[in-house]
Amino acid sequence: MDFVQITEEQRVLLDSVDKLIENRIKPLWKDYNNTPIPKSVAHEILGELSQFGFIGGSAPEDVGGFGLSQTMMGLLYERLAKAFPGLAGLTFITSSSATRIAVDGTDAHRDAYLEQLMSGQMIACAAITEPNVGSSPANIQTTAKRHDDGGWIINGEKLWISNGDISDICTAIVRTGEGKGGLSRFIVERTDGYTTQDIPKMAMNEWPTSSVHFDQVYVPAWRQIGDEGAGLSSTLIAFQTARCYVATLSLGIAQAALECAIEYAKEREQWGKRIGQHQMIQEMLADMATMVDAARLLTFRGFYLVDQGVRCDIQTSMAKAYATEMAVKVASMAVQIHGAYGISKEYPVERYFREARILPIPDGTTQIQKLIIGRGLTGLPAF
Amino acid sequence: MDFVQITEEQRVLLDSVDKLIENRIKPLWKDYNNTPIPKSVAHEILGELSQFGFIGGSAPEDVGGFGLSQTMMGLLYERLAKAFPGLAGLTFITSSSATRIAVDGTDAHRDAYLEQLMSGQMIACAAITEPNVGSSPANIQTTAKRHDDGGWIINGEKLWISNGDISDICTAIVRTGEGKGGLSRFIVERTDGYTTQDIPKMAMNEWPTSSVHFDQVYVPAWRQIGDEGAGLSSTLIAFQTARCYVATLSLGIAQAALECAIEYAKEREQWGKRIGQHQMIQEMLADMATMVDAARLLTFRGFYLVDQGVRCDIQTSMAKAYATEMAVKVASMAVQIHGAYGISKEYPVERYFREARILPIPDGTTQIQKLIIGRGLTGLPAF
Amino acid sequence: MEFLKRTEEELQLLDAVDRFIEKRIKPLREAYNDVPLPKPVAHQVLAELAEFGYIAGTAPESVGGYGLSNVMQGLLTERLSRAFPGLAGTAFIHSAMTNRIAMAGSKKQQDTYLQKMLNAEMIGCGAITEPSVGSNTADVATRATRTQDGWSISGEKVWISNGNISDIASVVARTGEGKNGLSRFLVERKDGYTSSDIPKMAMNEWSTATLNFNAKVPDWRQVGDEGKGLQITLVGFQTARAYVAMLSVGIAQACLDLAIAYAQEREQWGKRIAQHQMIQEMIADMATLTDNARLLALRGLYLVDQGVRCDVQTSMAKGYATEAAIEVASKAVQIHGACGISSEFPVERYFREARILTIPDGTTQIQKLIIGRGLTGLRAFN
Amino acid sequence: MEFLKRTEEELQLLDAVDRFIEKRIKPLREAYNDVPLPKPVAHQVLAELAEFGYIAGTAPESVGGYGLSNVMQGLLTERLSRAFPGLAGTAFIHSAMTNRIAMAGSKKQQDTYLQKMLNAEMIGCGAITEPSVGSNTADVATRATRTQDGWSISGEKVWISNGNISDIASVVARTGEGKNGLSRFLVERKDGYTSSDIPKMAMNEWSTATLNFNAKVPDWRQVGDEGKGLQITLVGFQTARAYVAMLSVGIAQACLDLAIAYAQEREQWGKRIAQHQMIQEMIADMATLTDNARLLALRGLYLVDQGVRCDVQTSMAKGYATEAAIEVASKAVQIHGACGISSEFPVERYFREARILTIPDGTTQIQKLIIGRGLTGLRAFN
Repeated sequence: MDFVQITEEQRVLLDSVDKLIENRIKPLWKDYNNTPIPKSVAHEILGELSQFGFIGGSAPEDVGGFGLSQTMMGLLYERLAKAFPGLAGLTFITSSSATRIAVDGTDAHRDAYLEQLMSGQMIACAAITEPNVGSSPANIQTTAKRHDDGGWIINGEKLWISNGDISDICTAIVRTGEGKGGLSRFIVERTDGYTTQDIPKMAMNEWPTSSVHFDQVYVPAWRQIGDEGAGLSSTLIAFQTARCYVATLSLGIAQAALECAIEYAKEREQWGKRIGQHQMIQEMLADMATMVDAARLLTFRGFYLVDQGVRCDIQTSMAKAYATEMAVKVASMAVQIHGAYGISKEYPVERYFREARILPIPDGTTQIQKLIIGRGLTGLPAF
Repeated sequence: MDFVQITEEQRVLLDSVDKLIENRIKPLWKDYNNTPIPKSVAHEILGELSQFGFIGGSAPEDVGGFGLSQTMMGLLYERLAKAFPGLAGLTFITSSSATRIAVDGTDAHRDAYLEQLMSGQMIACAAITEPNVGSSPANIQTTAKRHDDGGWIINGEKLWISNGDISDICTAIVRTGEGKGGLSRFIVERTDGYTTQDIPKMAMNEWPTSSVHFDQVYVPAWRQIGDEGAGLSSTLIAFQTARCYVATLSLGIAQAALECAIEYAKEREQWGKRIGQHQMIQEMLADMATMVDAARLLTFRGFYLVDQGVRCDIQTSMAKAYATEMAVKVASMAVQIHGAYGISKEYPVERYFREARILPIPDGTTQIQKLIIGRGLTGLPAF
Repeated sequence: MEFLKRTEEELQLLDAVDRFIEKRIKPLREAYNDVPLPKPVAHQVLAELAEFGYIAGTAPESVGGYGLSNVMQGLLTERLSRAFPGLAGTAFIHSAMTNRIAMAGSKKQQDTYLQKMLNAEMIGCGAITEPSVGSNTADVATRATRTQDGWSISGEKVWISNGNISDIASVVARTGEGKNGLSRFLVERKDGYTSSDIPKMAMNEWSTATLNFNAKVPDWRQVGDEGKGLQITLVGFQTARAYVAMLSVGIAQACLDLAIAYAQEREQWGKRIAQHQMIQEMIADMATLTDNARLLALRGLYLVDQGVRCDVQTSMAKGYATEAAIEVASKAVQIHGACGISSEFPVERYFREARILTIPDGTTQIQKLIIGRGLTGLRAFN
Repeated sequence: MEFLKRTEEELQLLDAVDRFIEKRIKPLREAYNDVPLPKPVAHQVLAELAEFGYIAGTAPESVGGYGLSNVMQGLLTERLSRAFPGLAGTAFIHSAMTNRIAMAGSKKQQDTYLQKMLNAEMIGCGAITEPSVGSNTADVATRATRTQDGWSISGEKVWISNGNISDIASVVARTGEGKNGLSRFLVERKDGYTSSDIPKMAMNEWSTATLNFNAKVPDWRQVGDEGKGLQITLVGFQTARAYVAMLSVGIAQACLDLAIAYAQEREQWGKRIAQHQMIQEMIADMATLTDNARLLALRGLYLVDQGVRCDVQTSMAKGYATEAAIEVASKAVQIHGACGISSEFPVERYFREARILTIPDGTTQIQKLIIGRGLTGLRAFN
């Protein structure tokens, strides 16, 4: 990222991260190939990552964070995603829950969860989507009803919840009243009794996507985050940041695929010369590299604007839509450059291709992002 | 450009430029619609632009420049290109000649030409391409032969020379010896006897593209720039910067087309609502805006790297290839959003579309840029 | 392909057309470069084209036609468009009008106009679109009001192809409320309409005009039943889309031919540029786009010939072929390098011409909504 | 379209096939999800498919075939691929081998193998590609050396479709130097070859294997003349490309059908998602891509039926259709949202399957170079 200025201190941190990734993360990427990471392994590796700021690193130092900028977090995550995208996703979801609790939570919340989350001892998930809700959280049907003792009883089902099956705690948006303003947010512990089930998918099964079931789950009153009815609004703010992180996952995948393709093009021979000397191969590499860089610049502009505290839903939607679609194209071209090896399990590019295809879907599909951008540009909604 | 930090002083300069453009340049854009700007008008307007740094602004202050960064120059040119792309091109060619003379020239060259160029009194062109040369300057056939008095006699034809027909001086690359190292550069004045002819083109005829003829043209010895045989190498360095400027022209066009499309989408009604409320229109606007921003980020990264003095042929080729192709797509979508009005002469978008289509050709076609990127990535040439 | 197998007679016609285009049309192409075709020239050349079937080719022989299939007519259109797209457009519109009178006109209408249109003594246009209507014909505001002995028609029509050289217009006007309140009338210029050309990016040879109606016409000029004006139009749209697709195929094929010839000649880095992989890739993509477009368009025309409903298929043809032609023409410009943007070479003109055709007869976006509605049974507009 | 007009008999066959696929193939599709089809199952189902013409459909009735046109065979292939692409691939390869013996085999070869292949007692594969060869068949290194009573064949072949379930392989091996030093042999597994499957991203039901030859075969197993091994192959390539295109058409059509059904059912923001313009746009684009691919593939097969050279046209079909299927499948995933990437819905599997097919039988890039060479007469490779 030629365009982002970093300090000497940041450089030292990034160098240490590079070492961790080389020695620790890359072997894991091979070990857990499209199979769920066991919970014990996940706890351990999150514990190691947390020391470098991967979890809640952007939270203020007084609550145990590192006070890192989102830009710096982006640089960390791009590295992790390049080596192991599914793990980067798993970590990011935990990190964003930690950040939410640090920023929006009460002292009691922070005391109870923050240290455990930021040290990797607890894994978090955020439960918003429901079977018939899609991108329209206002239609949420999971309910929390007041118990006599002031606590709440939660009933309902959440779907497509990242980290669900491996989670220890879950921040859930549930209905406590009517309409858009009737949504509240609660911290629910696994021991409270929510159950989860993994949904197998085309790729990145290392990173569980799950259904989460609440069947008469009791949570005490102190676990509510923010005011009753404020569930949705505080979540919408986090969307901007989340889009940049998903874009970063795509960036990592695309960069890894590009590097594989360059290596392969330099080695493989065809018609008496290395295939990198064929114009059509160079054209593909040039297109790939240009798209990767364009996506990187859009993504880090997004982080930069988040750091500035300005509203940037247009810019972060651009980053998410462009980067996730870009990675599908780049990974597909990497497969193509590898020829038959590209579709074999022997080389990593087929895995990158499947992983890349996941990301234009979550956190708002490409189509939703475009409608957000379009609304921002015209001032008119088309949905 | 959210990502570029500018100083208060720079902000003041940009604001004054905005006023000049509004009052002075926009009317000109209407007056000279695909017809050559008369030489007298060009001199006058270049004189005005020069006061804001548009000509040789990046040259050091001790030779009359403003010491502006290329990034700052890029911000200036993006504004000019958005209002009048052909004029931006005409100005840029003069500016880059002035910069070359300031940087590579002798004191005699600077004394003779710099003030006149930087005040708009002289218009320059740079003559490299020849009928059978294309992107391969090593094949240049125009010759300079030593005259008895130590001067040179130039013979030959140059083709596709920007500014040629309106130029007062011409820096020409000509052959003084064999092979790649046998090329030298001379400053030739119009009064020395070179002749020019405009080549009509699809758009941007305001900005002449010409053939330049040297028929026994005598130039004195002091007009040589750099050492004999150093013609090509000093030119190649300038290519990096030039690519960013061409990208900036495309950016300006695309941004203008995007703004027209947004305005139109907000006003025009169809099926009982404004067309901006139709999803397919919003999708086009979102794609356009994303591509414009990606191109802007790639372009300004290029300027930034040029400012850092590092080699950046990969990055500037990315900027040139992506931005120029982007502008064709964006302008075409702007036409499409305008429907029948889009192809009519009544709205400006058909003009933007034709102008945009010019720019993937000069200063190295998109294909050449891709081969430069591919060579940089693989270390292997495919041409 | 079977539908490309031509009878001996058809092959002879195509050969004759090729010769005619070479001798007569190509010089015209040079003579009228993006300037309106003068009306006398238009009358003359349309009359000559009529002899090859361009005007009433598909009409039955009983009314002066040639009984050609629409597939065959499409092949004729492609050939003419390759050489001179704007003229092919002019002929197509005049032909569509002529055919409509031949098919839907009353005896009196046929007796009065058919011969004059067949020999291009009169040039026709179809006047539907209005300033605030776009592709939504139901919103037509031009009114036809009953007079003692006929109708008084007033209103403004825009973007009317052939408008400025037309002698007669087939006008959709409002005679009642709503969708079923539209009727169609034949209005002669001397009945009271005026026209003015709208300058455009390219194809100014082919008039696109604003028409102002302040006309009185006798009763017998109404075409079809009152209130059925729109119905006739919708059927015509299907066919028109396939022909516009063929105009684009002609442009694409011309660009492909030019690009191949240039790539075979031009040298760079010591070899012909056609020997560079990226050039061959562009040529291969161009050829595939062009063949796709032609196959879709011919399938559409074939289905029209079969008399079956084919709005999905003809919308595919129109949407795809017009976009493909832009892509093909743009690649042709690119292969030509600097020569590609020069007005001294033909490709920049084809490129601008190609850009026009994604707009008329329903934009690409409209075609997609028609296809989507056909496939899902659900509307995403209105 | 005329070439889609089927005889009554053909229509009956297609109907029967549809019923068979519904009952027999769809359950198989579910049972073998990205795991190799066990050899006994393959023998059984290929024998059943043979009765519908899938194996020797285009062979003359005299040698046990059905005398179907390649166009008709292509339609059969599309139907099977829609339901189960990997099985359609398996059948296609076995069929190609069977046809080759039927067309180019000696009397003795036909007598020995044809019946066993027609009833799928033996499964065939074609062994051409080698590790460092790619699509450049002239570099084959597998050697066939003369022995007293025949040939000794040794070498490695890679990416051999059907390899791991094959009983017999048609092997291209070197018997001399250069391009004309290649010959073709029928080698049975028991003559001495072993195989191992190469796991891949999708379609593991359809074996792709490495074959190691250390085999002795008698003289009569040579197919065609010595030194003509490549020539037979190049002719086969042309046809194979059109069939691979049809495999992709099947995948694309399946995805289109699934996407339409989903879009008609699923609701968002109070309406069916098919009522959103961006969804309709995707569906319209998918349908157009699919129809283009089918038209190009059928034209290719039609030209094969005519016996004319059609490498440009079949390369267009293969290059376009395989890329189009990826695009169509990716849009189907997108329309399904989160369900699209879930293994519980069928589209993610089709998407991975589609991604395979731009590689075998010449990558998209190779197809473009073939098209470019055909159009310009100049080579941009070698």
